[in-house]
Amino acid sequence: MTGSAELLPVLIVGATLLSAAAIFPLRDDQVRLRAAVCLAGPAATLALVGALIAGVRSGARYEARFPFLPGDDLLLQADALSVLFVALSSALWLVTTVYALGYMRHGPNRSRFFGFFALCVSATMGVALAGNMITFLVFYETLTLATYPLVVHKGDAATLRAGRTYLIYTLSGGAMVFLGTMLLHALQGAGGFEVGGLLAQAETRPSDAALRLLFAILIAGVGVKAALAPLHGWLPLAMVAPAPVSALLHAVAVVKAGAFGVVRVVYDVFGVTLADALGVLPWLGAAAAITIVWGSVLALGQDDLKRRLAYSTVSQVSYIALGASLAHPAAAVGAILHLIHQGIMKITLFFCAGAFAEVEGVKTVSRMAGLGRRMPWTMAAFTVAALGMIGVPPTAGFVTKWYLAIGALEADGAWVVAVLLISSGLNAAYFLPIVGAAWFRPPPDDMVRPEPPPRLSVALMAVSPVVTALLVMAAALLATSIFSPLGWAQALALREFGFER
Amino acid sequence: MAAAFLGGFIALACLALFAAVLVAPAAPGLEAAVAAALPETGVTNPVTGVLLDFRGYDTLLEVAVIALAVIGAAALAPRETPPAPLAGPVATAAAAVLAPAIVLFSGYLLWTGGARPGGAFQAGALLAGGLVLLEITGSRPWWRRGLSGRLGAAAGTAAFLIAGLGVMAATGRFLDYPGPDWGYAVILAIEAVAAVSVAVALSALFAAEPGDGRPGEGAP
Amino acid sequence: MVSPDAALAALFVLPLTGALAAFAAPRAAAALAIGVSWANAALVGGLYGMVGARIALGGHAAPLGVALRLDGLAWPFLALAGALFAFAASATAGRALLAKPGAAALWLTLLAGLNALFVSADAFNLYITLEVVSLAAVALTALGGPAAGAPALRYLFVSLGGSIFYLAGVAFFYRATGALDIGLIGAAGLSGPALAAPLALTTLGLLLKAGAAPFHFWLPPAHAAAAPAASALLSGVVVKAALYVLIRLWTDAAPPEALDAAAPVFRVLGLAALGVGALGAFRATRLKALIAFSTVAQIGYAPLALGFAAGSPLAVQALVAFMAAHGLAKGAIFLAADGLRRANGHDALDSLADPGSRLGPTKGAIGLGVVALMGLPPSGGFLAKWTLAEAATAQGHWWMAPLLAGAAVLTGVYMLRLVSALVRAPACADGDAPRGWSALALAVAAVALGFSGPMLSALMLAEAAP
Amino acid sequence: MTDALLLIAAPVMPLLAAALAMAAPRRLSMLGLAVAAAPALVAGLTAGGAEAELPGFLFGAQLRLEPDLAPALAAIALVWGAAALHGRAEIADGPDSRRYKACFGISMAGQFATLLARDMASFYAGFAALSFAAYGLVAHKGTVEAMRAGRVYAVFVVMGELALFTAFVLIAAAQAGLAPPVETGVSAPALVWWLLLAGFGVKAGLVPLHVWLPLAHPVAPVPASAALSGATLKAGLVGLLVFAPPALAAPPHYGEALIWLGFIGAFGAALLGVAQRDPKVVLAYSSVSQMGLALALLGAAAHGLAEPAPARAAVLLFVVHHALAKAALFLGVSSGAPRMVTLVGLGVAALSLTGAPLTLGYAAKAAAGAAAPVLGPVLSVAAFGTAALMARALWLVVRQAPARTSRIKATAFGALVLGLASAPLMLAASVVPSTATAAAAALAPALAALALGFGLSLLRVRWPAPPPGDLVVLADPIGAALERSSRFTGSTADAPRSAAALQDEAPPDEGALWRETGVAMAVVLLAVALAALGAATR
Repeated sequence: MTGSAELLPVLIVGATLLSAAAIFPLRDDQVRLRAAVCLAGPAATLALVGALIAGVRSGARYEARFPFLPGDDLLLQADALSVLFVALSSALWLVTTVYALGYMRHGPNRSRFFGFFALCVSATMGVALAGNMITFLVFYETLTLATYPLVVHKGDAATLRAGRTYLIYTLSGGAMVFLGTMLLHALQGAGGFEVGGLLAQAETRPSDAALRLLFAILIAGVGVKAALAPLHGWLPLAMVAPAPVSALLHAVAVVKAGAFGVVRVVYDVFGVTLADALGVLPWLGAAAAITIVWGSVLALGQDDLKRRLAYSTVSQVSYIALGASLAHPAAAVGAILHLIHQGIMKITLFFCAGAFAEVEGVKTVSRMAGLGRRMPWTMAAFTVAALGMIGVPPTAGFVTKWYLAIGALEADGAWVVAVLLISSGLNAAYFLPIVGAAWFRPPPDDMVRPEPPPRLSVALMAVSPVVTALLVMAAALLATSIFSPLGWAQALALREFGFER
Repeated sequence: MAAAFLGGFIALACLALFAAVLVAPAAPGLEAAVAAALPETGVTNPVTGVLLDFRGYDTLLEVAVIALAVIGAAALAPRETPPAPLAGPVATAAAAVLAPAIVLFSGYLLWTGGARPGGAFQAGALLAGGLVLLEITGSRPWWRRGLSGRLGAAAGTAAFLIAGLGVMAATGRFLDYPGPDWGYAVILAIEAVAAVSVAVALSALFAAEPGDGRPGEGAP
Repeated sequence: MVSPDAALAALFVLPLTGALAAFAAPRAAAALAIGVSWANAALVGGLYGMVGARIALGGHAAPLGVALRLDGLAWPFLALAGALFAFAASATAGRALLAKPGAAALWLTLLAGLNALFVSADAFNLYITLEVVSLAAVALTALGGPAAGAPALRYLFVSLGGSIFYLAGVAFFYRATGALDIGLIGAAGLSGPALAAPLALTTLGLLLKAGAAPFHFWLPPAHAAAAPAASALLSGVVVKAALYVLIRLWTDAAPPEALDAAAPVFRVLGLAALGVGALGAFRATRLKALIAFSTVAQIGYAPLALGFAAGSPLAVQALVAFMAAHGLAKGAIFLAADGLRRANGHDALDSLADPGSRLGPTKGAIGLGVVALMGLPPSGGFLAKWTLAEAATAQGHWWMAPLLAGAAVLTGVYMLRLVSALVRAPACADGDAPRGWSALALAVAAVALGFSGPMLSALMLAEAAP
Repeated sequence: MTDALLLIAAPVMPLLAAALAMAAPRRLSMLGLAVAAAPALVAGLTAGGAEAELPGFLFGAQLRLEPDLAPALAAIALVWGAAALHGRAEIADGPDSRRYKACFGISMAGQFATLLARDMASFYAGFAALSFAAYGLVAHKGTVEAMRAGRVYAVFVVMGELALFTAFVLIAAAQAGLAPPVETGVSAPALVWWLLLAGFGVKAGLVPLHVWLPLAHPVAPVPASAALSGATLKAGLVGLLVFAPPALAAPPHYGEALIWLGFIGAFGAALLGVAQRDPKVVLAYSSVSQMGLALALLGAAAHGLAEPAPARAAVLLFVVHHALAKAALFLGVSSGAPRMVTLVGLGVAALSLTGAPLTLGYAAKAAAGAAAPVLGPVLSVAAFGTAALMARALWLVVRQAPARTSRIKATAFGALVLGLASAPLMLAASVVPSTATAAAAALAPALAALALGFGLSLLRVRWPAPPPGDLVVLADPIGAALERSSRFTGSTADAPRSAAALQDEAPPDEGALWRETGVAMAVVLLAVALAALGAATR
């Protein structure tokens, strides 16, 4: 142990674990104490992440290694990519906690809920900080397990069915990652994620067939969480979870871990050059493109708001895979950016959906008319995020799509632009009518409003989406400033991935 | 049904194996080695030497198995019910005559075990026969009654353990008897206690009954 | 510094003395059993530093006397038994069992037998320890209540039958080599029928005693009927005793070529167990039956791993990890299942509740236990699967990797019924239930075992060294 | 320095005013929106050639007010300001007014940004803000018609945005930078031109992308219509000028297509417009017609029939003229001034649109004719159409019940009319016809239209209107099917009140005959034919 260089990644994962451990034993009626503990965790984590960012920016290298399996270590390290994801997770964790404190104001098992919530973030942090495939696998599976109790939190029959589907999908995905990790281990021995690709640095290159198989297995494994069609079936079902969980699932934890995995596999396990040479990237791109369009088409027909958002996630997350498959720096910037941008946009949408359901009892698109007048702030946040999803400037979604499109054109992938256009059009088709109806139509006559929640709850549920919506705007408005993810993404594309522009 | 087929198959396979092994050459046993090491033990009967010294540990565990049987029986059949006495002059007279003889002869077996075939197990078994005889005639000796009866069943193991630990004080190793003279004395002492203990245990097992078919239900 | 002689002897002297004392003083028996169980756990912990020790009992060296040795293979099993006994004794289920007359003495005798078995280096001595273990286990099973009588009796017969086969095998070994010490038997370099016959007999007997498929018929009824704490021990460590002897014989008494030749049989046996156990678990409607069938499946990993262990310490290491992970996890789950049953008065999966919301640790124990059973990282089960997959692929058996990966999903699917029953369990207003901290501790240990890879490697190295 | 601040303040002030309006619900905040147009107006009048840079904004925003764009900015700022002022009286207080003000402010900011932005990202951001926020102006009333118009508008906006996005990305990829092509001189691929045409064409009312226009203008509140027609349409023209500039070589057939589409718009809209009976629809068609002329001029430049520089100048002059005139006309529909004052103001605006001497319109048409001589006859013919439309619109305004007087509305209307009337003073000579023939030719359409209108009114001819939105009617079944399929967005519970039922003083004449429409169309066609004959024989 040599001081903070090893300590910091461990501390970050540890802080999240510790807060989970502190929450679990609390009784359900210890509301204030739990709120304090729930907020202290993210706050402490954010501080640590801040230190990490400062360190990484100044060129420090963080690495903590523990012996784990025969011949392979558990390795936590902070490179620029992980820092990006860690920052996203910790920031959104805080916001979501605030929201969840307003949302989960009654019902049993709240300590369990918040405990697993923190555990879920721990696993995400671990996925982000994983320095090799084994470590990735460990946290990837932990994430599956930590999320399950959240998905089935309500515990009714429908929820349990959805949870079952979720588990079977994700466990199978985990099995594929296990297999891929095993195969990687057999082909390459112990080794961490490397700039330019772990496999690309092998002295003796394994056969192309083996490498292609490995790629297929690993992508299938992470593709389950990333909801790459046809492995996306669980995601729309998982929206039975409480809104904060959906928000976290779709924006940060599960889906994003999968997408992050895709990025890791393409860039740091294979390396763009090798993956390109193997000819596997077009297949990934095609899968992502199909997912993007198919998810959007399905979203069109959904009346349940959260289900519509879920299909939208299916579609949007695949932008990341699409960008990663293009083997071009600008597209890589787009992919990495979307990791962040999709997160803040989708979390806003789910926050809003939850608030609509809790405050006004509105759960379906067909009953959203007139919501703008009654919940202007929340609806404004929803509007901003929806425009972001479509890619309207000045929102985060525009920046992503811009870089993806530029990258696609420069990589001679004009068809990708077509996919982006179709997707954007469909996004508009399933978001704009909602926005229009909410702001400009009168509410339905047979509106039955539930008992209004306490004011504090309503306030907490409104503050979170507004904050994230501002982030959505800021990510674009301040795109070139030092605070924006764009700078990181560009630096990553240039430095980490070995591109020269 | 499947189990029956399986069992038949296994039996046939075993027969084949036995045949195969029995035609294979046998290695020389350990008789020579035992004979060479026997003087260290203080006994002259090689069987006793093996049982009480060379493989005394095995014997300790075997005595423990017997105690275990009693413990198990006590757990499952908390009350011992003496069988209905065989009332009658023949039985009573036979018991009166035979019991002292049995005690005497088992004492002889125990003593002679040091040099010739005999020893604690044989003596204990014989003594148990005498005890059973007494039980079925309705006279249970005091040391077969109540707690002491149970403790008696455990006494053999206890004695073995005490002896093993006792010699450890001298030699530093469990069950390592210090020299031929002491060794002989210790072995004899263990054998004596073990014989009584085995006898008590066996007779206790004879009397144990899972009375109402609800083992262990007597517990609070 | 305690001498190895004293320390190793203490492994059976301590619990045996405790057993006698418990038998003699029924009033203090339960407390005694708990105390001795913990003392034993501490003792085993202390023995870690003595791994590699070998003593000749009574000062008589191998061919003549009985040798004990504490090697890298024995210690994990000792530790497993130590942990299980200590936590199970402290758990509510354990205390309930120990309160029954005679139970404490049986408990400690079982511990003594297991400890003696794990350190024994002598084939005949192993037979005696197996007997001690079997008889104590049968008696503990029978304590489970009226319904346990028949399963216990069947268990007794199977166990005795297995012992006979084993003893016959040992006799043949002695006939062929003139030795009972396993190392000496191995050094004799047997081959042909003289090797095959005793190996086949002992293996048959041990598989019977372990309840490995296709000899598993007796196991689910016995484990389901026994008192929960007894089930925890039976499933957690008693079946492992027979498997441990199996490993011993095949790795120490038989040359690698023999294991190599028998490997396909072991693999088939292992796969059959996985399938049969999963099938039974899918059909089970009662909690304990589900868990018991999952034991049948999990035991299958032992022959499976043995099928790759020829000349591969890695596979042996995997085997050890499997046994330890399953033992801890299954112990935790059985103890937790008792908590659920006590809280609800029944253990029907579809109508469990959570009286007074006191079942948090119990649920946690089951959750973590399931994780370890499924072999998800970072649990001990994962370590085992990874190690086995690595050993198998190193030998060119690529199919093992997807198989093991798939088995995790399969386990997950049938265990999911249990987990979702827990999630669904509504909190009742009031009621009482044991807190289940012991179960949780065991489950945490099962998960933490995943980080024991380096330690296990070191132990295996110590074992490989002369 | 202050100029740079002015440039930044131009788009920022409306945004701040919008935010203020969200917070302060009173009418006062609408005044804030009017004031927020001031920096843009001042910049337009004084800061031509100024530059500003916002390095941290988007991909690094570059603002620059081209000197020749400055008058356009001033005019458009005046339009927004007047519309905001008018709205203070027109838009009732309430939660809906907040929404209106927010949309209004964002649209305004977006428009100013499109005029000032010199990098594609900022331009696109401004354009998108304008397009999407303007939905709130179109759909403000929330009636069935308004929602339908909004829906049509939104569909076109999204398609236009996608086309523009693609075009911009293609440009950026081709030249590896975000500056407009005119500054780099890099000629983009042909596809880019067509995409730009489609994207900006939506906004500029290019046939056949104009259909949203006649639907949107009548249902929007009066000041919103004024802003939409007077200002937002110009964003499309300016966009084409900046990104598909005449100075660059256009791909084959681009110029021809633009010319023909422009002509069809210029004449077709006139034909359809005169038959309408809502003055705002008539004015909307007039806008389509006028925009058609401007687009045809751009097409001529692209086709090599006009010099780039004069063409650009002419288009920009046209922008100024049409912005002021059309906004004044729209506000005149509900001017709040006394009836006679209103009529005089409307007359000035209408005359200007027909290109009567001494008006800004004359100067614009003259500049266009000078830049592209081949367009001369067309312009003359089109003037008749315009005149007919103006006559029809004025007639309809006269017939409708006078609006309640409102000093605020009157001030807004007056400001626009004054602006329109005073602008020629700055241009001095160019508004005066050089010859008597020219003067007569310029006056002829107005006189002819007056005569025609007078005649028709004497004959008491009434004609039924073809449905506003013409082509979109063809798409209605598709739209209905779509709506059925995604029925969720509608509040089926209660249908909003029909705007037609509330607005139309005269009940719709459902039993009327196409005969009358046919007469009207024949008359207009005859006038056009005569003018064309005259122009050809000259």
